[in-house]
Amino acid sequence: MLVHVTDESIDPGRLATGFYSRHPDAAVATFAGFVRDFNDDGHVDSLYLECYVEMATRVLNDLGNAAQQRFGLRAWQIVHRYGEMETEDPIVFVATSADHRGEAFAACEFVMDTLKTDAPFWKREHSGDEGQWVTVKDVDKDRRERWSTEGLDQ
Amino acid sequence: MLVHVTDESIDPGRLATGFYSRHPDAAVATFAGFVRDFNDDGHVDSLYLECYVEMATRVLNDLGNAAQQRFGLRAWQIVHRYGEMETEDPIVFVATSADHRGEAFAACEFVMDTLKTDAPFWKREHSGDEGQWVTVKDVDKDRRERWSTEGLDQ
Amino acid sequence: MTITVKFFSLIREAVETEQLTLELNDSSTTVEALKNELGLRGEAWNEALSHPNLIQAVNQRVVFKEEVIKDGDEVAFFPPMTGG
Amino acid sequence: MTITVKFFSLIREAVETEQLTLELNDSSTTVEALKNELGLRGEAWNEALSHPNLIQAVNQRVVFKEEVIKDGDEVAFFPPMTGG
Repeated sequence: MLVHVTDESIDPGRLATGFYSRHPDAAVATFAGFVRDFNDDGHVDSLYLECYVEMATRVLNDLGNAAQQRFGLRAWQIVHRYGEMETEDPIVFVATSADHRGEAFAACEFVMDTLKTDAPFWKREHSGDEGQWVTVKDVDKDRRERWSTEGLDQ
Repeated sequence: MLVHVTDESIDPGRLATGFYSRHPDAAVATFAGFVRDFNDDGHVDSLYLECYVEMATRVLNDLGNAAQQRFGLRAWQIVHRYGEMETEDPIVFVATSADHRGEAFAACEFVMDTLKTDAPFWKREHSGDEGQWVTVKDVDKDRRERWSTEGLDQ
Repeated sequence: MTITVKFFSLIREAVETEQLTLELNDSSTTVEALKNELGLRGEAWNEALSHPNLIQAVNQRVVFKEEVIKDGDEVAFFPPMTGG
Repeated sequence: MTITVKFFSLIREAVETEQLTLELNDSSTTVEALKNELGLRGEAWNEALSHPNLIQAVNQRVVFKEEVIKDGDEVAFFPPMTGG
């Protein structure tokens, strides 16, 4: 299962273990994201991550295939949680494998930077009785933009 | 155990699982390297990785601390195997965690690029009856050099 | 023609609707025309759908507002994504 | 003074030695002087220790050949590293 979008809890350790055993390639990079307990305004208790599931699955599949082509990956996997989550719950897991570490790292970072702005998920952070939709950060737009610029050179 | 240099087999899946459970931080990057079954000259059957153990432990500790300082890591771990290995055996595992993914990715790549040229390990590849010490690749020197250059700007 | 329209996040909250099934007399329309028509449902609709950062998708692909909508299509409106 | 000298990889193979314990009359020396002295052990030693890419460490830190060696130090000679 290359892409899995689910409202059940995900287990990055189990996912990494499975990926390593299926793909013991020369270079394997992974990224795991967990719900943070803080934002720019203070403490965060919990997170609601809304998802357009059918579109997310399609976008993440396209993204993995684009990464595979662009960086010559041997294998990749993208798993994304949605729904209600507590702090320290895993949200996302990405794994990429290649013959050389430069490609594995770049592909993993490309997938994360791109899914942040292109996959249909929306975060709402809760602190006490207050809830607030997260707005797009400039740093995320900039990180996404890097890959477009670099793409022109290739 | 932040640094572990060992001639026993290592288990990246178990290491990742442990790291995630101790450090469920917003952004966790990992790298795992496995013995490749090919080199520029053809097929490789097995690998002997010689190690100056006391120095390797010291260099990897210094490297992890440097990465922590430079990228503001919350946590890190470096595990490196040495001795006789078969193809697809895990050689190295690095994990880095931070508040933001840019720092986690950069630190993980910095550690890998630097340990390649600075930690006292030497690879000897075997194919049939032939054995040959691996020489330093220009790409590895270049990747190491990036971090020195970037360092001047910071 | 019959189309499905979905709303997410802030937009869903503003129009208090997750999903609509619309029967339209035309055999095709555009995303822009659909937005204008939905905007007639009230000020909340008009405001939400005229937000400059609004993103629209047809059949799960992000499109420009000139995109043509045909029978059976799934259209969605939402704010910029914030996943990962 | 007494020092330990270690050899790794290609250098270890060339001098057919993993480790030496040396008793020296001087109370200190330099890496360069030690290399010259070890080079007297034969052509294999001389050649291995004069290789332009040779790396030397004192007490597990890479040093220049001008580094001073003192009693109890651990010196090592090896080619460029290829781990990871």
